[in-house]
Amino acid sequence: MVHQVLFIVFGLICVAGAINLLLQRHPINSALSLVVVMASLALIYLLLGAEFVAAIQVIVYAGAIMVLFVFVIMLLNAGEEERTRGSRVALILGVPGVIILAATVGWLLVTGSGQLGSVTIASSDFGETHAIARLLFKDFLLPFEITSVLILIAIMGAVVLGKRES
Amino acid sequence: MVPLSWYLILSAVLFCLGVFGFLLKRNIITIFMSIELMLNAVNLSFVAFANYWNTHLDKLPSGAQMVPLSGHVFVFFVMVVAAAEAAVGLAIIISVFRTRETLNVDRVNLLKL
Amino acid sequence: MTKNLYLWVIPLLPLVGAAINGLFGRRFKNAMVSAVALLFTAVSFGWAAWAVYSVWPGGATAHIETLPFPWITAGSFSAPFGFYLDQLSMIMVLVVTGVGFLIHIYSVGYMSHEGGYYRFFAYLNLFMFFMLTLVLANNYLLMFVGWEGVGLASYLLIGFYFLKDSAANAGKKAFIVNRIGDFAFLIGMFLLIQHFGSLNYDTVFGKIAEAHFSPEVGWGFFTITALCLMFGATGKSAQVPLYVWLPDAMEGPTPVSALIHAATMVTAGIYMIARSHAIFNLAPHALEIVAIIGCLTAIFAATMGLAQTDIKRVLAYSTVSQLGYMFLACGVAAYAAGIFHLMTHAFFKALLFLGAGSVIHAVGGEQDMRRMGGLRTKIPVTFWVVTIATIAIAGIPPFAGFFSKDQILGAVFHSPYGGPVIWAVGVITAGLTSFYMFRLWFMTFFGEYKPDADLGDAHLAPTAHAASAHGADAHGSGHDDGHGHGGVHESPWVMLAPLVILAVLSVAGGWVGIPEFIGGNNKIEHFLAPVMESPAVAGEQPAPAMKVLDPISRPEEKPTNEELLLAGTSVAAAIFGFFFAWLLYYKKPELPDRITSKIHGIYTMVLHKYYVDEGYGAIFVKPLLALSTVVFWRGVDQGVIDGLVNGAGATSKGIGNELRRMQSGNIRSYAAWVAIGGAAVLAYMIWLGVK
Amino acid sequence: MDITTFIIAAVIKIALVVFIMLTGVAYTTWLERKLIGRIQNRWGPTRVGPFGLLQPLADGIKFILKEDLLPDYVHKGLFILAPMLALIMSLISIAVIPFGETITIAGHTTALQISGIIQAGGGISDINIGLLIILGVTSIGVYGVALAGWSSNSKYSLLGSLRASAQMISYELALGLSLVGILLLSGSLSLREIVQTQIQGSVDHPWLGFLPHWYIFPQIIGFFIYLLAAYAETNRIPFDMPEAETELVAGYHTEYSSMKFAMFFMAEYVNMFTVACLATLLFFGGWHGPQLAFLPPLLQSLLPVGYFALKVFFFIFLYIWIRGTLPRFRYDQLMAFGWKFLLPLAIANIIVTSLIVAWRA
Repeated sequence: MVHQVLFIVFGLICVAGAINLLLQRHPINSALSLVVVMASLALIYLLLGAEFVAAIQVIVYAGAIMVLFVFVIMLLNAGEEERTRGSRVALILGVPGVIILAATVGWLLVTGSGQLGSVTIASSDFGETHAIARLLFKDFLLPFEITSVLILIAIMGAVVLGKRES
Repeated sequence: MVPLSWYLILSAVLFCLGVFGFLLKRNIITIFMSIELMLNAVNLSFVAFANYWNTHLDKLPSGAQMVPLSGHVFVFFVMVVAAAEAAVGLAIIISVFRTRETLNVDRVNLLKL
Repeated sequence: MTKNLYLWVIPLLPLVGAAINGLFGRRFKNAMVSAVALLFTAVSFGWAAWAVYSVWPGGATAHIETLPFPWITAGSFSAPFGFYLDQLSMIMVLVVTGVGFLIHIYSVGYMSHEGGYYRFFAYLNLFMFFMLTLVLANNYLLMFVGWEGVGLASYLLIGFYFLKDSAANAGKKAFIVNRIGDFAFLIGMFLLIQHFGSLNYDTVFGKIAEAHFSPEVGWGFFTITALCLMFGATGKSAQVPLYVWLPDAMEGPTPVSALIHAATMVTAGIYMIARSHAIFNLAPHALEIVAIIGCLTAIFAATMGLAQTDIKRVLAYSTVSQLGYMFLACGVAAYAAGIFHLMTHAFFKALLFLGAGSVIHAVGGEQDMRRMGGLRTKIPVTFWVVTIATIAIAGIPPFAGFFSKDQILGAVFHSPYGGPVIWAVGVITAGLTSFYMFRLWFMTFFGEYKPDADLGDAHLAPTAHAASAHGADAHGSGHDDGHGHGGVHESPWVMLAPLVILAVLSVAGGWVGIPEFIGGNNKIEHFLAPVMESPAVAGEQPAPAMKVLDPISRPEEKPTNEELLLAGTSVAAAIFGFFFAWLLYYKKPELPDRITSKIHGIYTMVLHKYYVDEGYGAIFVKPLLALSTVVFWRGVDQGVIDGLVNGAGATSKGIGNELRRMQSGNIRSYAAWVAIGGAAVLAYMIWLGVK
Repeated sequence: MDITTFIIAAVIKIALVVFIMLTGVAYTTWLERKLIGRIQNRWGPTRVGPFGLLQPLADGIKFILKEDLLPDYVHKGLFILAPMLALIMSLISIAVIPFGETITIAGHTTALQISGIIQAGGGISDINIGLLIILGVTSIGVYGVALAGWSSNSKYSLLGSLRASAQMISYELALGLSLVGILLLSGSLSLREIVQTQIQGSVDHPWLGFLPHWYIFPQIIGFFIYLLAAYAETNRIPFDMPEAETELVAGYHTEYSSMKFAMFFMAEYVNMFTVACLATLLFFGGWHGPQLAFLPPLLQSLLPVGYFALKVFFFIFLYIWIRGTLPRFRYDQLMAFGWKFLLPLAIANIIVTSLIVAWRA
């Protein structure tokens, strides 16, 4: 019961944040809406027993990636969004397509809900850092190392791209 | 006891909102944020399924293998990729802004025949 | 089977030499190149000799070695890297490595002033590799590899002076004509696979022996297979109708002509037929055709040789003619005699070619005999060895050629496929051989040396003229740089030493086959008997028809004076040939001109080699070119294939032209496309799930 | 423990801790002024109350009563939100910090930690990832500074906030990495457990036979990295570039006045407390200290809290001491120091520590 209430509360905050992201015309408001979405997602992760993921969601997403966004917005002094005619394809084809997609998936999930069953926190040590660390450094060691190389390359790429050409 | 489908519906709603953001917003930074929103939506379903399979191993199709908590690990990887993407993407946005003095994607449309 | 002889080393060594010279030879000094080439060939010869010594004299079964890894495996069919050493391949491998080694030595002197020295030796070693693969293979497929490989090496070496059009064309001609024969050979192999499921000699011959095919049962199959194999052999061994490439092949350097186009490669067809004797023995009609082809080739080539003035072309026609003899021997199932002649021919024909090379070397690249003469005193060593070889090929006892030729003729006379008519043709050919060989001898070594003779009838012999004017002096042009026009001179000893060795062999080589009626015991036939023994005979119940085909069952109790008579006839023919040559080209040198003007028509025809090349050109080459141009190139290739490709290109260009409107450059439009695509994929998956 | 008692206990604990914390903050300002005065050979505040002890109260009244200016052309919503965000985030960190073991009042036993729960078996359950939560909350705190500067629509503020956020992000890395050594040694992310391992270790095998098993001894390099990074995180001298009065007037809070300024001020001091608490917990054994058996039980149960407070006070004193003695860095020096010295050093420290841990295992 408590779980359901908490889920509904945070889920609604999430959706509201996401909608606000769309509605706001100023990028910094959108960015803050996204931070809200991410923070409440972190809380939903906690409801799912994923405490480590929740923590790094806050640290990495809200604390690092979104700060970077805010930073860039501040740096470029991005103003209100312009109203341009833009893409007809996106409006005529894209939006209905996505709506149909969402409707289909939603209908499937609603009708299939009974078969799926529900989610609960099975044991207190589920999602603990120890277990994830063991997975990361044993079973997924190679992908882990590769992603570290990836992020190193990304850093170098960002430095090169961001450098002002002399 | 929250039904799994609630999480999935939330995930789908967030994802579709991200797609809408991509389709409708003009500011390139906001579009980029929409992508992050979509990634987060996917992460949510990863985490939800990780929890789900932890308790519903009986529902696995026969012969299928399940590493417990692998959903969490995937989220970890998605975050790493998202971080890398944010670094490079924002650097690209900065250099685009430098050369074209705009953040409106409708004005950055030279990549065509 | 008891001892591992590492037979694979024998062919591999020349390959290593070829690889070293081919890859790095450009940077080597000439001495280094020849050292590498000679070393690997010599070791290969030594190894072969050791291997032969180890299994000597061999039993009824062959020594087989198979490399431990498979080569081709497809379904139930498999071809291993297997090597096969029996009496037949012993002779072949010794001839190939021995004569090959001698010619390598000779080449060191002969090629010393040529460009592409390393290339020459690399090709030569490559040829050795393929030839040894051919003779040592234990299945037809591996043999075919060697077969094709020697063709390749031959192509490369004929076209060695590739800057010259005539040489390049001669190389192409040799290759293409050979391909025709190879095609038949391939079909023959396919038939064998279809019938026996294998190409291993053991399996095929074993199955033939076990199954007791009677001629009635297997008639069609064996005849067709044998004919296919035979047609392949006519290509490689330059028989009618595919002999035309060999005379042109004289564009290559002389040692090449000696090694490939006289001693070894061209005998591959003979070897192959001898190897397949089990099949041929069951196909009497095929044998008959082999005999007829051999006989025709022998006489035609001999007559063509009469009128040639280019020293190497005379020898080339002589080679064709002698190969005809060997074919004839095979055709009358006297395989041992054929192989015997193959061996002696390898000695004396290699000697003749090398001697001719020495002569050409001496006169500074001239190949036309009318510009020679009187060289007897100027190059005495060459003169003597060529004399020995000439006597040997003419068939005068006790030189090598006599014994082998006599065996063949004797066998022809008695064989059901031969008979007196073919025998008579053989004897006439022997006479002609003697005539044109002594003609060569007299023209080259007697009379006066006339290097600047005016070739008045040059217009009559366009090919010969072309050969002497452009082709033949390729050697000389390179050669002159080193020596200038310093007059006639004897060749260096590095060239003469192989000549002397070959001369000794030409004299003594025939003594291994002294027939019984003179008091010998025909060692070579007994030596080869285990191989040539028809498997059918080994079976318990030879079919009556087999008996006739079996060469061994030749009546032994023939009176010896008949044999002596036959031998005497052929010797008489040879002496007649000598006499006429002496008469026409020594005693009364003006006589030939008068004779030719009398029978001008025939002479011209002979001089133009019966217009066979022209005939082939008109019948096959031109229609084929026309067909290819009109139907295949313009019609099929340009119309259909290019049309399809261009049409596909044009269509996709048109579609792309329309679709490029999608590329608006607007990211959000692209996102919309992606979203729609994703929606479609998802919808499809859902539909699949619902279904 | 049912949910009602849990909520009641939590609310009481929150109220108590916030009250103590804010009082502490107030008197830290007094202490700072006093100490710096002495360092600079002055008296410091003396007029309000004995030794100027009522000075913080007077300051508070002044902050509340002053006019709350809202300049034109600021981004209103964010301008108001920013100081609240800063203060809230700094206070949230306190929630996971344990001050001691347990305390029993009127038959109710409770953990000396807002997020601690007494389990049915009597054990204390802590949040497993306390350390990560503190790091996460600190990283969210950057938004307060960044938004404040941006929404003020002023050049000084913007520059200050850009400096501040860049500085905080940069030093957060070194800070986080300096703690990995501790994690390797203790094998836990729970603050309570980290302290327990130190206390247990002091009993079982003290360093060199007599030193307490505090992680300061093996992790001396980590400790100094932590200390330097923490000073930068809290924007204290010598790393107070964001507010550098001489350059930027007052950095990101130039445009703020009255209570909103006070919130930033309080947030800074609460952050100082958090950092000091963390240093105490991670490096100095937390509430570990000699047991004094002759004291009455209540005092004995409060004794660990006393040790804890003492150690925290030491760090606060250090802050003030350094502020009184060291000059300010230049901005590029600061960044170079963080990225080119502290970060590599922290990584080297991790490598060495993990090698030793692996070797001992």
